[in-house]
Amino acid sequence: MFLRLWAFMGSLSSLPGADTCDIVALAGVTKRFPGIVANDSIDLSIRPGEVHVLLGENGAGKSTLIGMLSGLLQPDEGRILVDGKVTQITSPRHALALGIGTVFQHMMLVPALSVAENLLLGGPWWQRPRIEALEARVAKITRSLGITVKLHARVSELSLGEQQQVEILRAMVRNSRLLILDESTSMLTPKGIDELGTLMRRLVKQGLAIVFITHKLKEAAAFGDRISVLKLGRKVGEIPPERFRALGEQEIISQIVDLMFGKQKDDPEAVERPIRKVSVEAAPLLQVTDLAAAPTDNAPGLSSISFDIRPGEILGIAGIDGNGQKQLAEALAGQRVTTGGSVRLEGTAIEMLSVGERRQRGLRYLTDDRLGEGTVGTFPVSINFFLKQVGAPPFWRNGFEQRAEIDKRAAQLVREYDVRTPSLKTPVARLSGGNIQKVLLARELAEGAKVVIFNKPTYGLDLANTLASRQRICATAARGLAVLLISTDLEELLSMCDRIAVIASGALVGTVENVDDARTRVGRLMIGLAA
Amino acid sequence: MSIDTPSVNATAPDPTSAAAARRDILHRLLMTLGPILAALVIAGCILLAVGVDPLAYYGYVLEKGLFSPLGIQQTLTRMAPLLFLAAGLIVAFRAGMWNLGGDGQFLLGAVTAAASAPVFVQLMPAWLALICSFLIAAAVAMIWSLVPALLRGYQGVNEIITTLMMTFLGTSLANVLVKLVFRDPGTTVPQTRTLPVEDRLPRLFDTTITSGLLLGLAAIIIVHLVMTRTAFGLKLRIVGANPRAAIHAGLGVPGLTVAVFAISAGLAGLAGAVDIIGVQGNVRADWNPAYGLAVIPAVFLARMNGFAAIGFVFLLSVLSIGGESAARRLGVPNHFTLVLVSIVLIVLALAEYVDHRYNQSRKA
Amino acid sequence: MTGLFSEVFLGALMFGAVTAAIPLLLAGLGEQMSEKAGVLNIGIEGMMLAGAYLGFVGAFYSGSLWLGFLTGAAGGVAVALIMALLCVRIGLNQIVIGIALTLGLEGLTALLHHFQFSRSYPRLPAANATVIPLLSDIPVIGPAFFKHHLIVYLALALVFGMRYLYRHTQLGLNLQAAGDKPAALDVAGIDVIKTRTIAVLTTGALAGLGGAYLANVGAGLFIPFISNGAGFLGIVLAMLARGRPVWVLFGALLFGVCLSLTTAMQVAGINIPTDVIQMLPFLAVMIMLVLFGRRASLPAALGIPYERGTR
Amino acid sequence: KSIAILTPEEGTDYGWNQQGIDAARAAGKAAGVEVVVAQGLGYGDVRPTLRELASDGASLLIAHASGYNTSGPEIAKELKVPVAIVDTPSGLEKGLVADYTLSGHQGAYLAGRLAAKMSRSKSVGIVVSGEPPSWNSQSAAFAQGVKAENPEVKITYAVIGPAAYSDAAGGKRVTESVIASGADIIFGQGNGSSFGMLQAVETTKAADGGKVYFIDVIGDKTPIDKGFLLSSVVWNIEPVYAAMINDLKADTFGTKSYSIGLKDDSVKLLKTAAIPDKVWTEIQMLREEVISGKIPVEPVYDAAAVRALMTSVAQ
Ligand SMILES: Nc1ncnc2c1ncn2[C@@H]1O[C@H](COP(=O)(O)OP(=O)(O)OP(=O)(O)O)[C@@H](O)[C@H]1O
Ligand SMILES: Nc1ncnc2c1ncn2[C@@H]1O[C@H](COP(=O)(O)OP(=O)(O)OP(=O)(O)O)[C@@H](O)[C@H]1O
Ligand SMILES: [Mg+2]
Ligand SMILES: [Mg+2]
Repeated sequence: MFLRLWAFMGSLSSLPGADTCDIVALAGVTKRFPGIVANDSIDLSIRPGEVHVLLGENGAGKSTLIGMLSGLLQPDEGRILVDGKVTQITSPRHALALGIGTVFQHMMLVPALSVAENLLLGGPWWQRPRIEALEARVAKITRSLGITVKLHARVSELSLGEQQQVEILRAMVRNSRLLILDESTSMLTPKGIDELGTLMRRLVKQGLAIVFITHKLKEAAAFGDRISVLKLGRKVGEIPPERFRALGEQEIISQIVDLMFGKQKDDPEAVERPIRKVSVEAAPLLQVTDLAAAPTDNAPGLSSISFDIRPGEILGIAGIDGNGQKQLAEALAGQRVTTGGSVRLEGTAIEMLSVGERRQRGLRYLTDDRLGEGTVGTFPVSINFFLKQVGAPPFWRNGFEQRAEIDKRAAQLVREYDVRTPSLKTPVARLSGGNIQKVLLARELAEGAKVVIFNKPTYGLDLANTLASRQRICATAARGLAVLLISTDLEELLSMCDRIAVIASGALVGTVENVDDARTRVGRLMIGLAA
Repeated sequence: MSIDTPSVNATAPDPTSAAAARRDILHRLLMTLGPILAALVIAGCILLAVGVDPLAYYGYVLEKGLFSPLGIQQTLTRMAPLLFLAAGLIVAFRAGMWNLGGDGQFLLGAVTAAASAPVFVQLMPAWLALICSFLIAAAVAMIWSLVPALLRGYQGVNEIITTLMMTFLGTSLANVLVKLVFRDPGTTVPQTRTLPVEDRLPRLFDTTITSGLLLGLAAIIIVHLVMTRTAFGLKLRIVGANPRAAIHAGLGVPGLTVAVFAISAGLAGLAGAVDIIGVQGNVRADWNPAYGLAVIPAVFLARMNGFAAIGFVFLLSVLSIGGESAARRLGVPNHFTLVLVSIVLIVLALAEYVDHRYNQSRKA
Repeated sequence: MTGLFSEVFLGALMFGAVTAAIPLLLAGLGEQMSEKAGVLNIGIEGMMLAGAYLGFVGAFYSGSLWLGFLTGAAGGVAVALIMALLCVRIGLNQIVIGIALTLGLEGLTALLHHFQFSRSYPRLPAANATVIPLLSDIPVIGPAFFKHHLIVYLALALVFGMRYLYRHTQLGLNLQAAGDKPAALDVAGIDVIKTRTIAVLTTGALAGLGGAYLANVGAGLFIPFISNGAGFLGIVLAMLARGRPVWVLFGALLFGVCLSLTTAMQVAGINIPTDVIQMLPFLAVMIMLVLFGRRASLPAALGIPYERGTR
Repeated sequence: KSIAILTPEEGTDYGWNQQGIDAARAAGKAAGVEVVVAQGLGYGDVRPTLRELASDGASLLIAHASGYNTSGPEIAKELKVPVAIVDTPSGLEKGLVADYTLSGHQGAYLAGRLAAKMSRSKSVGIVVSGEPPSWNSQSAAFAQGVKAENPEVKITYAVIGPAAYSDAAGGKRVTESVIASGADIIFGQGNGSSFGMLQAVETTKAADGGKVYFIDVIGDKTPIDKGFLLSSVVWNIEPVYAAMINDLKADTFGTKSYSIGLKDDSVKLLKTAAIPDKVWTEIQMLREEVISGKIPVEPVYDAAAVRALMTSVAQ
């Protein structure tokens, strides 16, 4: 309580430029990893009453910076000041004690425990978990936030979006005075993002300091007070609050783009949808009829899913996360057992075929779970390009690995897809999210593709990579392939798809041609109204 | 042990890379010999405590395990079954399957070989008979591994439990087979018929080294190459490193699981067969050398690399042959060898860690 | 044959089953704790041997069984300390160290026994039983379950203590998190290394106690290799029980009863080769695995050392 | 010059290994030759040790375990060194391989008579840790002795487990069960586990509240007895080894099998204070009858046959 009050007073007296009121300040902080300087003498000040937005490409070093603030990593050089005093944040426990609460980019919940138990984690070990006290606190916080959480549900039963809410809630329950959100909007619906934004504004008014990491410039402009931009581990620019307030959204965005990419693009997110001609007469490449799958512990089932995709067409699947998108993708790819319906590729039924056989016939699936199933993290980048082709010529001949062949092609793909990696031998898990995604793109779009399923292809990617990925997807369709694009980002779907279907509770509730009023019609479908 | 520098340089086309390679080899040697030396010092303290001169002890270990013609022959002979076991473990561990049932598979392979070989040699040429015995020993061990394999592949039952249980069961079953089914009626001792010495695997040249050693070396090298150079090996490694990625990549994981168990158990069965057909000649009831337990850490320390595993198996053999002799000469109970092996394993593991740390800090 | 199976005999058989089950129970409960926290403790056989040896030494020289249990548990903890240091703190491979420790303690205890006891083979007097009034008068069940040394009742109480610990305490949550997602525990402000160390040391104490019971009560003496694979059975039990202490108890009793059954069948004069009979307990477990094996839910981070900030 | 003896376990077990080693030492001393002892070798492959002992100059290798009877003759032929093995009367080879098949069945028969005489409850137990031939023959002879003395006496037979040689806890547990089934005399055979049997006997009361007695085999556990040792079928192997050394000198090694028996006291029943003099005198008379052949005692080596015998006597 006292801390909060103090912070609140601090924010009142905070005058621009007065360093004394930083909650946390970084001075010349450097962090190295084998083969890479992830943070290069970074200066940063974080103040109460401000949302400090951190921007930067994939691999720019944002999460690394957060790691040092939350006690996970120790800086190699430089100092961290907390309340003006040089402080070594030795452990996450220490960070929590200092009032630094973090929502990490990767889920930090224990799947086997309930939400309540996760929130209670960290109490004195000899105690009984105080569920009642927690319930009261959570009720108070959620009421003011306008969200609901199922305290007694197991975390493994929640959707990713719900899990993210739990993590935010956890940081709140802890009475943090500095709240760090690392890409916390990536899993939220547009409505959820707005709510989170409102919440952030309310919290900073109460005197909290917030560090907010995002790849979406509009969010940065809408919710931020101060923006710092990282590039290749270095801080390349900062927009302080007074400038921030003086500028309009468009100007801010163009300033940021300046900082991040140099002067190139105007409004990067408003990509004009290239007009493709999809011939209506052409036979559908992919025909799905009445596809059904059984529900499992933590996923809804699928019921009577039907759609067609013609060559050159992009069909979007919109919907709130956790409504069966992943199950649909897996059922199509052959990774999930179906209980009925048919899937036809170029007219031949493939629902009985295995994953590998479907791939051979040209069905490709780009998963959203890059590290979990998309790659083998400890294997070199080069091998990961060919995970789905093991044994195929020319990379293997008579079952024997042709290392030269593999390395040659891998080097080519690295260049073509602009994968930033220290070397071909680097374990792929060491790459940042965006670069792993490029590896997957390169793999799935390789020769022989006819139908490609993209599941959240730009999730967690920075702007440049997002644009590049979208361009690839469009180019894929332009080559005459059929594309199924699953995304929770409505803008993305609207900017790329020919038609958009909406999925809810494992069923398609409607399909909309992407013309004029598509936005409102899809929106209506998503919130459960007729289109 | 010294390296002849000039001659190495003379043959090397590129002096700088040759120098680097030499430094690398030297480094590896240091990283292996250093810890062993440290382990010997620690174990030496225990010897001192019980009143035995450690230098004399180690002198005997080296002399009787390594440097005497007799000792080295025994050591190399001892390696044959261990190499097969190590090969089997490499396959399983690289594929992420904890096959801890090696002893049961080994014994069943041994019993099968012991039961079949003496019969076969009467029916067909010796070389063919031995091949047949090897094959059915491998087959029986494979079949024995089917239960854990199927349970793991299709039911997801953890294989540590099942293989441990199957090894308890397999040991008993091997006994039952020896006592009740394949028992040699010609003796009161419960054991199988004995394969005559002249029908066993030939010895190498004029020594007592069994040619099983060559088979074992071949097995482990082939396994190493398959695991690192072929598509099949890569598939297994994918299953081992990330089973979900394997499913995503369209690999038939259950099938591969069964294959891994079959190969791993088959090699363990061959280990049993090579010990019987190469050296022992028969299986006695209650015989269980429990080789598996010591080979498992050796394979890990070798990071599942076949060549490194050969080195560690060699080390184990030297210690066990030399240790036995030294213990007898100095009046230490033979159990001391176990202590020595244990200390060597722990210190090697520690040294590897220190080395790894050092490398990392140098790179950063 | 009916005469053979007198009440006294059946009582003694069941008593033997319980006595045989207690070391397995303690080992299983201990292993379960490690596994919950994400450490696969293959060295438990070594910890049992250390406990058996030191437990016997303590009881023999002090003349007090309780002191023996104490020294036995301490012996287990000493070995666990090495394991915790090497596997938890600096993250060495748990299987390598576990097996090395087992081999080492097999050798070391045999060595010490050789120099100390191999001429005299000292044996302890019978453990005095705490007879539970009334309950112990029930035929068969009474003498089987209610005439044991106090430590047996404590071991049984421990099962429910563990259950409470796992379900209703913060430490239980911490252990579970350490095994399932250590990074989440770490960022919640709990030291993963410390949590796992506590778990491993507890395992050592329980395994050591189990070994001490085996030597002091089960056998009344120490001889080399006395644990005879009990530690490995403990691992199997812990994995079968999937985190539930009561299941460990059932599993341990099942083994004990099967062992007694083999004796019963022999005493009844049923002419089956003993080797076949003796496969019984293992067969029972295998059949259970085949029938109910489904997906065993082991902790996600089992066997993986935790290091902060790596990915 | 020198003789060497190889044993699977340490020579401190008051049993098979100790008797072998002590006898070899005694025989060697008597003959003035050095004795090399290789103990605790386990039941695995002893070829390395055999070769090494031979190369160190041993002129006789005594492979003192039935597990060594395949490797022994092989090494004998390979290195032309005389080897003595056990339990293989068919394996004789002149100058190279001699056999000594030791069976205490005659002594065990007497032990059975003794047990039947002394049992208050008319119920005795046999507990073994495994079923090797030499133990089987003693178990069977013991049962025969019991039945010959008094067919009313009940016999309970129990095997602890497969390879349970070191399962002391198992030995105690099974022995306690057997005592609970009514036995007040236990005939026990088992290496490490026999100490568990002894402990059970010391700490468990018979059905009538009195002492349970233990009859041991092969060795003499008197030094560690606490007053519960009734007797033991003690083997003295020294005459065997002495004969071997003589045969070696006389160049007749490998022409005959050696054995032990009551006749020359190489098998004898241990007299303890627990045996009343009257009973002891009766036993001594029975001993004469066994020696003279008036009472025939045939060894039964096969485990299944032993069990069959037990079943028939148990009913
Ligand atoms: N534990 C680690 N070991 C080695 N390299 C690392 C480690 N953590 C991060 N890196 C490297 O440091 C660089 C910065 O990574 P970081 O995760 O901070 O990027 P980011 O800005 O958060 O990217 P993204 O937007 O993709 O999340 C990357 O090149 C990454 O590969
Ligand atoms: N860290 C790694 N994880 C997975 N696979 C790897 C890794 N490093 C290399 N590989 C792949 O493994 C195979 C060979 O690896 P490994 O290092 O065992 O071979 P190697 O060093 O050539 O062996 P050796 O020199 O002993 O013959 C190659 O396909 C290589 O691309
Ligand atoms: Mg990041
Ligand atoms: Mg990212």
